[in-house]
Amino acid sequence: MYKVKVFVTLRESVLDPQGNAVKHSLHSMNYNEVSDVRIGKYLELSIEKSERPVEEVVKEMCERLLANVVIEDYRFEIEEAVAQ
Amino acid sequence: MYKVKVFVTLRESVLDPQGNAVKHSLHSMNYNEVSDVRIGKYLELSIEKSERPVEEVVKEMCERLLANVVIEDYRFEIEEAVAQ
Amino acid sequence: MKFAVIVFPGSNCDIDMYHAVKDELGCDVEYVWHDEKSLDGFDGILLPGGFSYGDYLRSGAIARFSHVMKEVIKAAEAGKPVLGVCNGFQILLEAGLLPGAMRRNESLKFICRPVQLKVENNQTMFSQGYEQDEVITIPVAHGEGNYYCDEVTLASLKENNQIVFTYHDVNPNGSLSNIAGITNKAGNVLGMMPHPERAVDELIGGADGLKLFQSIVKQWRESHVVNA
Amino acid sequence: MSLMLEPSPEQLKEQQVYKEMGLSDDEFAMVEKILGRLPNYTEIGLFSVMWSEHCSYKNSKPVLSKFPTKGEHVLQGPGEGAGIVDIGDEQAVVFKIESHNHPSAIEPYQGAATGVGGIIRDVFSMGARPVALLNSLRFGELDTPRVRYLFEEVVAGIAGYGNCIGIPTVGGEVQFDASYEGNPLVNAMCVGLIDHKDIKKGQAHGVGNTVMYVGAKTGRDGIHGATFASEELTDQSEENRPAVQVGDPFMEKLLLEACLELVKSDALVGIQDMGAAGLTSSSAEMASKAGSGIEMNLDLVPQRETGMTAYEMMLSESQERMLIVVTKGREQEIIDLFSKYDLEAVAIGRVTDDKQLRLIHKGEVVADVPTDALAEEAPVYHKPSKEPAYYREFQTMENDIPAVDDHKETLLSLLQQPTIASKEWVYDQYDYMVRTNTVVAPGSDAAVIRIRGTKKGLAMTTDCNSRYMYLDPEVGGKIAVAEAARNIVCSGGAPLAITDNLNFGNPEKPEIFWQIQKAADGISEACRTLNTPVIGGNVSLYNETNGTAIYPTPVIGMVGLVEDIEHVTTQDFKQAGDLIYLLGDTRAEFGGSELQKLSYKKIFGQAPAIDLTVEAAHQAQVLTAIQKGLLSSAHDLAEGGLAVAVAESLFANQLGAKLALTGEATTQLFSESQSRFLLSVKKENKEAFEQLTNATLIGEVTNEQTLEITVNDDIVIKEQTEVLNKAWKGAIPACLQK
Ligand SMILES: Nc1ncnc2c1ncn2[C@@H]1O[C@H](COP(=O)(O)OP(=O)(O)O)[C@@H](O)[C@H]1O
Ligand SMILES: [Mg+2]
Repeated sequence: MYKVKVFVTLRESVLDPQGNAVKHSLHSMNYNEVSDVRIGKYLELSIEKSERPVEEVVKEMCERLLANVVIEDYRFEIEEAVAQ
Repeated sequence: MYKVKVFVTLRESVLDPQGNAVKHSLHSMNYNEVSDVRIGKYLELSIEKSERPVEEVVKEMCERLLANVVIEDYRFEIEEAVAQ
Repeated sequence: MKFAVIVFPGSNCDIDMYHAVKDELGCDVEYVWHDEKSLDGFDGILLPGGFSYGDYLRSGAIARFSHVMKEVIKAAEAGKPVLGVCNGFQILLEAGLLPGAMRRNESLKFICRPVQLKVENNQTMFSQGYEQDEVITIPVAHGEGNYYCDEVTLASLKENNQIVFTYHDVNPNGSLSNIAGITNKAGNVLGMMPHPERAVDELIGGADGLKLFQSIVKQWRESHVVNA
Repeated sequence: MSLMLEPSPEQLKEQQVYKEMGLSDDEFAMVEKILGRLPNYTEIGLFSVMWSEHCSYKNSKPVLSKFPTKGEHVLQGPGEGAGIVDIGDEQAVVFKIESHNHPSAIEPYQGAATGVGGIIRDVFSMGARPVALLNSLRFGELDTPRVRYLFEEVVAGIAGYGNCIGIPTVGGEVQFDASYEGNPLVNAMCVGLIDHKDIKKGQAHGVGNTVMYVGAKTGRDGIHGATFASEELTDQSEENRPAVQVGDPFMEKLLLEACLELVKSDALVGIQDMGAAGLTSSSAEMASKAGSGIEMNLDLVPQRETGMTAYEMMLSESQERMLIVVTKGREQEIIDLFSKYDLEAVAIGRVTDDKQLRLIHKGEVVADVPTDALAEEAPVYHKPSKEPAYYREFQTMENDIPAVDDHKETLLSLLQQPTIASKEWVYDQYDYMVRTNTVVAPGSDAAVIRIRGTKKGLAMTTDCNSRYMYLDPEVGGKIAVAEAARNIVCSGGAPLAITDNLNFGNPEKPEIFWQIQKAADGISEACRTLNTPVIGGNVSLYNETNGTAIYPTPVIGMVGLVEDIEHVTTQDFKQAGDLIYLLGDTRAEFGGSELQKLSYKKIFGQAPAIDLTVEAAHQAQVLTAIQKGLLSSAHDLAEGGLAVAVAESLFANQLGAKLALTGEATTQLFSESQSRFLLSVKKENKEAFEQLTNATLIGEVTNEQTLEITVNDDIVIKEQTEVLNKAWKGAIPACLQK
């Protein structure tokens, strides 16, 4: 079993309306020290071992479904979990 | 300057319709090795140094705005960034 | 001419599309379930609005993997008219039939209201019934209609006259260059956020959308007379 | 949670564990007597939810029994998922309203969303296709960040669910008052259409038939939600609350389509949604209504989490689930039907003849209790009632006319009161057009949707002025029904029936119970006079924060029939030259009015008087005039009186109006006297119209885009339509910008 964490973020060149809105809210709450906010997705997947290397599987899932590479970047971390 | 990464995830007993839908979709794409998907938010904040310890500020922002503590848990990582 | 209205789990404007074609346009139309294996026998493909798969993850992201999408791609390649409205547009983007991607509305809120559109190109099979630069009123109803593409793509959309509709006066969602609807290079696939099928009856929301459907039929008839 | 050892029956009794679940000592003794033994933990859990106010109406039953529930067109009154009224052509309309107040106070987005999801299930569990949604909302004043947050999130939650499932949200109301600050109200109403032959009931008939579970899996969410809804909110509520339910409108869309296919199958015997008290109430009620029993094997219940106990499964309020009973032997058809929609349908039990609800878990009987005891035999309490001192005092007050020195400025201020201001900010977020049947969208009096394939339409509205309710609940109750009917009539509909949502404070306080009784008296009388029976509703009590109750708020949801869609009328003036009439008498009545609140920052005195016979006569005149095609527009006079109603009629078509009134200016402009209508009439219809009604000609629609009002020949208001419009439209967005 693997625990996989996937981070999907908007590409830098793409404006992030949600991040902007949160930044504004934080400023109006007087957190003026916050100079930038970007919001992305965080996915936790549990994946059973299979024949294919898990990196390859995760990368493919990211490219095909989990991220939209037109506007998003992704990265992931894989941990081997101890079976329960 | 700090780079702060905030992870917001749904609490354990709380239903995750998004995660479910993605899991089903992955199965129908034949990624049958995926046994669970949970989807949360990932925020990257840039924060200037101020009088208050940054941990304290981030925790407060999470409690007040970034996470909805009724249904979500959060955790964060703080990195000191080199000024550009 | 016979149309298919593709129904994904979570589509909810399928019935509106169906009635627009059947009752107001007077053409044959059938619902086609997302796991259908063939679209042979249909001359035009309509992808309706709604929340396919709840719009979970990203709108349109999951729907593009359904069986029927392979057939939609085939139909598009064969030159059949393919119209995606709202969620249908989002699916076409995710499927790569149209360039670009959708972001959440700038206001971060769902918006439902009639808006004014400008016809930027009346030389497509979808827009020939309108005057060039005509301003028409069609409703929008979406939370993610903020169209984005990179500069190179935008330049080529402009160069090839692929931008068919833009928002006139007020841009409701922050889309790039006020884009409301675009075609592919070949001009037979149109994606648009506003709902022409909700504007086919004076009683309900005006009738400015009807000409779009009539344009498709006119073009089809002409090409089939020539080919006959 | 699952690892915690459940207390034994003896411990339950000794340590009074039942009290934490909301049962009293007497109630526990009743349970012991019914069973003839001590109940175990699971069993006492079943009783505690079924005997909560939310499920049993133990405090409100004596009041509800006053309502007229029968009528020539009523096919189904209170007692099922939703009420049903015949509309001819073998069709019927199905509707019901329900509250989700406490969940929304804790988690406004999900609370509101799941409220919408729940009421939709009530309607399609009858076999009806939901065709429209409405809501009625109350918040504190928009001047604190918390209230603004609640308001924004509740609206987003309603939008999120309704838009995704694809049922248009066509109407509703929102009011703001300090009494709701800690306890907002979120009432959702759903309207459906059905062919008579498809009507289904929640009954478990036929011994040996199979009980099936369909829809989402069960998790630990919402355990004890019904009990939670039957308590006051306190500062501790945050800790006591059950795991919040998250709605999945996508799942519900699939469930809806599957169930509507299911009701066409003759294998279906009964169907009921798992709402409050989930599996417990659906199984016990279905069996009790059919005079049967049900035995279920809980091991078979689809579970989202591991290690769930019987208690947890039975009390979970996970959303998007239904319980159905099908003819024995035909389970596979049902499984196939649901699997087409990617849904699970699982046989979990059978109908028995012993009138017991018997639950088996891991091979053991974990509960065995009479279904009637759960569903029917909750104790009924006749609470003491006492007239509040404030009421006595208010009744002795003279009608006071607030001092106004600049009527134009006052009108502008009134237009900016959030309760009066445009609600566009709200309904812009609702997909009110999906399914392309919405003929009158939000923004006019009642919404109207057409019925495809006929020339008919349905008009619908929710209404309640809770300030009048507070000053005088009986008069306020009459006004709430009358106002709803007025809105229906203005849109061209004939009122059919109502559903009501009784939102009140703690009924254990005699003054609150008095409010409930008086409101019900007023509602009942108005329903009799206006011929709109009560076909269903919902009760939400204990709406208090730290001991302070909300204003009494019995929301009325009403549906009317538009015989011919051609008759549909809106409130907007249509063209210059039309004559403007006022129907109804204006008196100096300011108790509970917007002007009183604006002037004194509080309300007092008597509510406006209402004569139901006059009301009925005026409504009949307006409806007849509409049906004869004599009216260009019709608008009821409500908050803010005549001046506000006239202003609102100008905006859509950017017209102007010149009015000439006589009498005391403040009264003429801002009084909230009842039973009044603002009507506009084409000049050529003048005579025909005047023969029909006793309305007074007060002015004319103009092209000048200015509102000009003279009283006794003095100009008291002169302002550009655009300025009025900006004030009215901009008010709520401006409040939210702060
Ligand atoms: N205020 C009311 N007026 C009339 N009928 C009511 C009222 N409150 C509840 N009822 C009726 O009592 C029955 C049980 O209500 P309820 O338990 O809320 O239904 P559900 O199980 O669908 O939630 C319903 O038929 C409902 O219409
Ligand atoms: Mg009204």
